[in-house]
Amino acid sequence: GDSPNANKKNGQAATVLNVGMPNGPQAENNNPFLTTSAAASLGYRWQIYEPLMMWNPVKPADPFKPWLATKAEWSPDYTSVKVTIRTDATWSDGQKVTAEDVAFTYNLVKKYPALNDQGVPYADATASGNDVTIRMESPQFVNQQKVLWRVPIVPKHIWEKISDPTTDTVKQPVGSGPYTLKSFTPASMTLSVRDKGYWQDLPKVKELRYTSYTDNSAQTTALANGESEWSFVFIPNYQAVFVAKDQQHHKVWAPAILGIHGLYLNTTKKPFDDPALRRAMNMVIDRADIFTTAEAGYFHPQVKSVTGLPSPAGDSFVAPDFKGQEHKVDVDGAKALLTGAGYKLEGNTLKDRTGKAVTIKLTDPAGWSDYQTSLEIVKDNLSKIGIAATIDKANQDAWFRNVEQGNFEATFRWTEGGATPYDIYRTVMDGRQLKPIGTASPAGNFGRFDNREATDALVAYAKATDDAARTTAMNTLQKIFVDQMPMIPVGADNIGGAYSTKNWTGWPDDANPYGAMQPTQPNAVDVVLHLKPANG
Amino acid sequence: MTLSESAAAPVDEVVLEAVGLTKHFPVRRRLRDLFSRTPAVVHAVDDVSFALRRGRVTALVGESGSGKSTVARLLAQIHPRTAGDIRLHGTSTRVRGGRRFRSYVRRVQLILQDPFASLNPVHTVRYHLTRSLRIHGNAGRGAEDLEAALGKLLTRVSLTPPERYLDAFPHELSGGQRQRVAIARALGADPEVLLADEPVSMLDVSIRLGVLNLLQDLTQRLDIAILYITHDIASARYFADETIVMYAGRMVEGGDSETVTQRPAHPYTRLLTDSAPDPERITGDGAGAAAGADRGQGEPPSLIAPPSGCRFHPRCPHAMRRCTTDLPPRLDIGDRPGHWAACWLYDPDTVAADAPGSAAPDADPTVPPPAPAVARDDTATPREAR
Amino acid sequence: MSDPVLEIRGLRVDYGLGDAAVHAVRDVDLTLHRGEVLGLAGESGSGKSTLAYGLTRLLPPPGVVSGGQVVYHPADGPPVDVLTLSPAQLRQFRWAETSIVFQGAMNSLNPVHKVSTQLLDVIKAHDPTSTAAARRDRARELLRLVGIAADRLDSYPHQLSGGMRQRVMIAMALALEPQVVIMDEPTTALDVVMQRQILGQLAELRERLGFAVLFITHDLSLLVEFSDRIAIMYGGRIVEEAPARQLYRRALHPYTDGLLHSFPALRGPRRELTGIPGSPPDLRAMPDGCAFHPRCPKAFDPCDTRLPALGPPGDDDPGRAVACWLHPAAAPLTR
Amino acid sequence: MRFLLQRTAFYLFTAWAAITLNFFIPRLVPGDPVQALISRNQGRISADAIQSLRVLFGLDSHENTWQQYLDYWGQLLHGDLGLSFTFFPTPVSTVIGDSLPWTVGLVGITTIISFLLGTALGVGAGWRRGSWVDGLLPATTFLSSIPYFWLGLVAIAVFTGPGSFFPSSGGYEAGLVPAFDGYFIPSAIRHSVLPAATILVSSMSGWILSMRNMMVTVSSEDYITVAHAKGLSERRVALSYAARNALLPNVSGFALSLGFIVGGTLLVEIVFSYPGLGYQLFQAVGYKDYPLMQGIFLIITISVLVANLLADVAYLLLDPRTRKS
Amino acid sequence: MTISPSSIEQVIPGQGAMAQPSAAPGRAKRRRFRFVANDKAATGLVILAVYCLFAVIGPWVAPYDPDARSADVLQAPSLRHWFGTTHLGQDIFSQILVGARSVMLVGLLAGVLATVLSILIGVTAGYLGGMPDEGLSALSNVFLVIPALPLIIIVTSIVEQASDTLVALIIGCTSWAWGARVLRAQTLSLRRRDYVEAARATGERTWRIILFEILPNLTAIIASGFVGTVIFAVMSEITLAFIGISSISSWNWGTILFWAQGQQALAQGAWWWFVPAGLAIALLGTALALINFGIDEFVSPRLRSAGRTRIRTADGRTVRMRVGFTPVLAPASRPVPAPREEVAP
Ligand SMILES: Nc1ncnc2c1ncn2[C@@H]1O[C@H](COP(=O)(O)OP(=O)(O)OP(=O)(O)O)[C@@H](O)[C@H]1O
Ligand SMILES: Nc1ncnc2c1ncn2[C@@H]1O[C@H](COP(=O)(O)OP(=O)(O)OP(=O)(O)O)[C@@H](O)[C@H]1O
Ligand SMILES: [Mg+2]
Ligand SMILES: [Mg+2]
Ligand code: NI
Repeated sequence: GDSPNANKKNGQAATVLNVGMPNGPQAENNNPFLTTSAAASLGYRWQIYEPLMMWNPVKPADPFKPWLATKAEWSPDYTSVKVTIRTDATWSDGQKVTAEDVAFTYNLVKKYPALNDQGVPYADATASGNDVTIRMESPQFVNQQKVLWRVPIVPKHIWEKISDPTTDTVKQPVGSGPYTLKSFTPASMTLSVRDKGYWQDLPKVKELRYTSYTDNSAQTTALANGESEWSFVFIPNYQAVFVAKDQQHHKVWAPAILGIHGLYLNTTKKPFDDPALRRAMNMVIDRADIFTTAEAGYFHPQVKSVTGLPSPAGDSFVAPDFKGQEHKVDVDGAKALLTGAGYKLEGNTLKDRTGKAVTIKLTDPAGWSDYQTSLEIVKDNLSKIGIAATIDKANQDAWFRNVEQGNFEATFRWTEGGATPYDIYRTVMDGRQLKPIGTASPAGNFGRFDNREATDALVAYAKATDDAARTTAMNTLQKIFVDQMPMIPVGADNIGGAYSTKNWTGWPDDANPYGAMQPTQPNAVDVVLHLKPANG
Repeated sequence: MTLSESAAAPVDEVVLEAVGLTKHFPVRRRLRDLFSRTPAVVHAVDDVSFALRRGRVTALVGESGSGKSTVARLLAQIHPRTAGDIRLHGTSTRVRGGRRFRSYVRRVQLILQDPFASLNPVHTVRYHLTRSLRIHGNAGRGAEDLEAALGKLLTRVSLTPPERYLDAFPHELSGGQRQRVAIARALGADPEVLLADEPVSMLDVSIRLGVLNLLQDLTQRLDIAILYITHDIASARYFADETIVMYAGRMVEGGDSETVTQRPAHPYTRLLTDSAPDPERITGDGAGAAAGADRGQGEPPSLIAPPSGCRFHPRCPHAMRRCTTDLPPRLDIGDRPGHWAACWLYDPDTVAADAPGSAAPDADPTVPPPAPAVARDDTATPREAR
Repeated sequence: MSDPVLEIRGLRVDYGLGDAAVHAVRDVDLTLHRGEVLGLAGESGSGKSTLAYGLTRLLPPPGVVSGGQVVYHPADGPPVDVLTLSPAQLRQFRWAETSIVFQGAMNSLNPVHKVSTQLLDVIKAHDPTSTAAARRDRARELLRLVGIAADRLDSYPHQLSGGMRQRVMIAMALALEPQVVIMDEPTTALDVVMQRQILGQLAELRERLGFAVLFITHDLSLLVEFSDRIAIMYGGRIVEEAPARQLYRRALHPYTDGLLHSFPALRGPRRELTGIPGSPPDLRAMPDGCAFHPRCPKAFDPCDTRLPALGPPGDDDPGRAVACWLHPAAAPLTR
Repeated sequence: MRFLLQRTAFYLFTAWAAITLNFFIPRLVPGDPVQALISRNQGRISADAIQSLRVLFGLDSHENTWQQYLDYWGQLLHGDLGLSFTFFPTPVSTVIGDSLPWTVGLVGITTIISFLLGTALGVGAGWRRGSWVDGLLPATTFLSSIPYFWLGLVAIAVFTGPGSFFPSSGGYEAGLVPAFDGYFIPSAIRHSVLPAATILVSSMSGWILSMRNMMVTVSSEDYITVAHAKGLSERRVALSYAARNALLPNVSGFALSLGFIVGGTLLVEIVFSYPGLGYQLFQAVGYKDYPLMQGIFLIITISVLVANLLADVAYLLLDPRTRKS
Repeated sequence: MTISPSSIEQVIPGQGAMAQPSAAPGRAKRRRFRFVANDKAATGLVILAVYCLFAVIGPWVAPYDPDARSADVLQAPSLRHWFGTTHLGQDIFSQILVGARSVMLVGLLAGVLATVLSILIGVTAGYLGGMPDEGLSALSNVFLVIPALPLIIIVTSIVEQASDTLVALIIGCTSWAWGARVLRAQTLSLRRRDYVEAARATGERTWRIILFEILPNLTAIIASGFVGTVIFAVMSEITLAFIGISSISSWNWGTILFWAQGQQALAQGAWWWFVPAGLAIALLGTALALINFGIDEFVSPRLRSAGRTRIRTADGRTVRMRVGFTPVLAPASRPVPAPREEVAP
């Protein structure tokens, strides 16, 4: 009969792409603005709804690629942007995409803070002809991508009828993207390609099948046996577990983005208020070991630069002073540095200037195994300079609270990520976020790093109206970071994925890093558009 | 330990007295009872009065469920009474728990019906007896005092040598031995009154005899007042000075044991004595049994809604109209002093007004009504052969 | 005396095997005649129940029948040894030929089935061809026989009083009109009035149906009144056997004598009660010779070494047998 | 009748107390759903999103707990369980509705099978002591001492893999749409075999044991001897007399285990990535999804209570002694 | 005794032995510990003792520091590493040895706590009756209704630093309800026992009655309840660690399994990573279950298989001892007599 599964078998490999995510069963919710929706969680919202411009997180300094908008012009102080909407795009119900729709979308986000998941302070958006002017309350140089790349454009004629867009689950999404939703079950969603009306060439992939596996190991297994062809998941020992299963086709690409992971030190706790000690610690921490052992050699790409900026995404931002300076493990150097600073290494114990043995408590949630492994390694490394470390496997909620309130000695944590290193440094050094110990500072500066110069540089960078001022501020930030080492950078966030070239080729890779590869990023639609049948 | 062997009080002094003792157990209410005014109760014991005297054994007989155990428990004050009074040496007592309860139970001790159940299987004989001595302050001062007191207690109940039994667990004792331990425990309190609830019903004839002899010996040596509850009417004849018969929660007859057993006045007592197995009555082929069966038809009455008037009237072959309506008072029989029965047959006016048996369930003319106040042929010789 | 219906010869019943075995019944010879009531009395633990269960092979583990014969003489057909029957044959034999009434009626009736179910399934098991209606009629009739209204058929056991339950068991025992009914202390839990009612009914039914009864109790006074013959057990053996009246008048075995002097009589002159001194023997370590000799007031020379055999007493009493050196039998046994 | 009324009152009270606890316990958990969501994404949600999420979940309004409690009851009485945080704005009832059938289907059926099979084997073992069924006991004891999840892991390691009949995870083949058709049903069954076997293996021995012990106890009851004495067939004695009575104490155990279906199998569902309610509860706890937690607790509470009530009724039906006229 | 009357409660030790008064009271004391002689109980106790021993000395006898990394990454069992190594080169055997302490501590502590609570609540409710009973029963029912494991997960996540002791306390405090219910039911039946009434009639105080008359008779139930809770507590602790909820810093078997799962030991083929821990748990569970059987069989004579269940009869047949068909050992030695001639109708 007309069972919904009847066509299951005739989905040929050459027309279907199987995407997987380890996110557990989903509820039917295709609201593109809600982080909690299945569409956002699995990423298919970007196959249905499109942003104005395409930005490449792998090469953050590259110019934006036109998408629904053909061009975007920022005001010099970056408080408003004028975008020109392409005229050949249509919604999947056949209506034309207009500037009205775009203005409506931004006003919608402005009106409902709950939909403003990027937290951009929009003022308003007005359409005139094919142009839309979007105004913001403050300069948004560092948030350009949040404005242009992160907002899915929705059709006004449908959304204006939705009474409460924050609780609407948008059962039948209508977007400008190449795909429409065909079926939904808690574990799998099928998207099929539009037959007409898309503004560029239709993708070769006729059907996208998203599967939400319940956990990492299920997802890994699916990847290994070819059930999943594209995913983003942590695979321990990925060479053996995934790649070796099909050497020829199974690939992992994990480019870094401008967001890092590292060891935050509480700069108010003695003796860690001493930059010399922090620098010495930095010198002995074996980032490469953490990269290979804890992150399976790919997941959090090693941060090599002393500035904490990952490569290649951060390369263009590195100050001339630090260009090419890579972090190396240097135990002797660290010891020398410490001795110079008045520390004594007695046997296996480091004594600070007051003669107290230096000990440190490393904290991270019990269940986060890569962090826990990292801490094990850090503990090992620190013992080389006589610092006795203990590892505290904390309760996740308590850890969150304690880190925000500054109740920790050292902890592994991430920074915010963005289009520029601003977000990294802001998370670590922003004096505007400085709160007394015991008061939460959710947005950053967990280590209570108190440095006016750094704060000023951050403000200057975000507000600057010319590149020179920005470069100066950036260089200052890097210098302070390297001198003071308020956080010891270890690895970067990656925005890649695991994939198979068995049926589809054309994936982004080091040779052609045209975009982020996570299936949940806006770039996903770009990736799919790049794919070609392997044997065709 | 000082058992009151040398007490100056005269034998036959009333120690414990029940006056109009009544116990109603509330029954679980059902939905429909919610709408009825009167709450349903089990009339377990109604208006029971008797006295226990020093050095005397009073037997309480009656069929199963007639309220004998309940009377004992009321007297021991384990159950609160619904109405009536309990007088210890003439003073009314009502104790609930605490110190006053303990001082009461020191004087009035209860031996429970079942020797297999009334000793805690996890404790030794020593524990049971020590507790009883300790609670009532009879344990003396040191360990030797206690040991001596224990030995004396066990010797008193003929469990000799005491060492052999002191550290035994109940399951290692025979039924008779257990029963004696239970009695020893009661004696440990140095009581004036012993309430013995069917102390022998579960035992073998030969063991049974031993226990009964022991009890009798106690009354004689220690001048204890004993309430002996049983439904073996023959043993009441042998071991009790006085016998009281209960039926469905009420006393129906009382008097000297020999008289009550040999010349029962109340139709129920007669049914009881006739039913009791008696080898002296060998008639062969169970004909006697058949005769008894004729009279004993019918089931015991419901105690929730007991029959009006005399509770026995639905089963009584001599029932008269008055029996169905009026509660019979105690009527003296007159053959022996103190022999009474609660039966209208012994009220000449009633008998004159209505033929006995006229209101009987299956009026059987062949059964002759008992002639009131006329002695039977067999001669009773009370209290001689022991 | 009529012919035997059940002959027990040299029956031995043990609990356990090998050295640890408790010999609860030892070489018992007993004959039950057609239509008679044979009383079996004795102290607690003397093996009465064991004998009853042993001869129907209903002993629970670790009981085993370690020897002897139980010969049943059907009304028609050749005699059979019950102990050699196969389980299937045994099932056929049971209840149809020999039924049992156990001590506690509450425990003998399955609490979750109606009285009718339990009555009917025994009829059905032995007469599968009968119609349901016929079976039901029979069940009604049976209940009426023991004086219970037929409308009680659909009651559950707990809805009946103790006496009624016991009567239901008797009705059930008679359902297939067996030749032999074994009753193990059927009335101990009941009060005397009820006991008499039931025994009266039983006597009547026996008159009408003519089955033989093996009646077990330790209440001698009851037996004397109710049975034709009485056998007395002590320490796993029959120590005396005699017609009821004769036994009561004159006990030959000192143990029987002790028993008779242990219970008070309701009527007649007050007798002296002497009781039996000492305590029952340990079945694991039975004294040599006559098991009763340590407690026997009249024990003399051979008693503690040689076992007296059950045989006719030396004097002229017919139909009696006793195992006591005071009354040496024709052929004394030594084991 | 009165008995039932009394039980019902008792259950209502228990339900009230349990639901109240269900309301308060999640609220005692530190941390809030927004943070949980962020920690799940380890930085992939920016700190700027915190406010938008707080607004979204309605956590910015400051009602006191008492007011929330009253609101909660108000909602409950309207059959409204609120909106899940994790799947915002999907109603909790929808989330539960999606996963409940899986749990009930897998665990419910398995529990019943386990009970039936275990009881049957227990009857055999208890009735014929020393036979092969009895010999099975030590092995089943060992199996039942193994943690569920570990057994599941081993089963996955041993039985699944490329080309194996048994899939290692999920409730059905990815890409299928739940429907009663020839594609979905076999797939669902195939996916349930391994988890079901795991539950079966580790839960059955409990039933075998308790049933066996009850059979042994009941076998020595007088009425069994009487049944034998009556010459009934072995089958009838074993089933209608012994097993029927031995079953009674197990009934309430069974009812209770039915009630625990939802709460007790979280681990199996986690290990086998089975899309059931236990897994949802686990997630809800992790994400501080109070509404979902409360909803699932409510389901568990109700199912335990209903199962108990059923057990009471079953007892009433099975055991005439409790059926006071 | 013959067919044992069903009224004898199986929980009362020695209650069934009324038939034969025994001559030697000296045997009495030994009876209480006789269950140790039971094969199952003995096996269980030995295993348990070994576990307890390792709980105490584990950290000292462990060949390696369980945290210490080494170059032998993810190695299969070998002579150097009996149970193999983890992805960090840690010795799994050492982890198991060191982890035993936490497991045993939590198990025993939680068992004790839950048992004490269940006794307090169950016995009090059962003995006092009336309103206190209603209240306490309702309380235990509520705790029964709330699913234990999720509750434990939630409560554990409330506290920041859940030490072993705290986890044990939490497990203990949430898992007493079932025991309380069983104890209450049993106390209800004991309360009406004659010996309790007798103690009251002797003048014992209430607390003494509960403590010395009732409790000793509940020993068996309490013991098996204790064993059951210990199993449950161990499983819960391990589960908590396995799903990464608890924040215990020390090793336990659940932590090992957590790492194995987190590193997808299965997918990597590192079976040695999770097999030993699982077997250790299963063995502990089995040991406790065996002890439980031992107690059960000790207490209920009916469960005690009386020696052999199969015996050989004299004519060579093998018969099983079973209810309803008593085996006959000797074959009929004498022939069945022929029917007598003079049978009269
Ligand atoms: N606690 C109670 N609650 C309700 N009814 C009770 C209670 N105790 C006794 N009864 C009822 O009171 C009546 C008298 O009981 P009691 O035990 O006093 O009789 P008895 O004469 O001792 O009987 P027996 O000879 O069988 O021991 C019975 O109908 C019994 O059911
Ligand atoms: N399972 C058993 N194991 C060992 N000995 C047993 C067992 N069952 C019964 N006995 C012993 O067998 C003997 C005979 O018991 P039986 O029940 O036949 O005695 P009885 O004469 O019926 O006693 P009662 O009058 O008390 O019913 C007793 O001494 C008893 O101790
Ligand atoms: Mg009584
Ligand atoms: Mg017997
Ligand atoms: Ni990460």
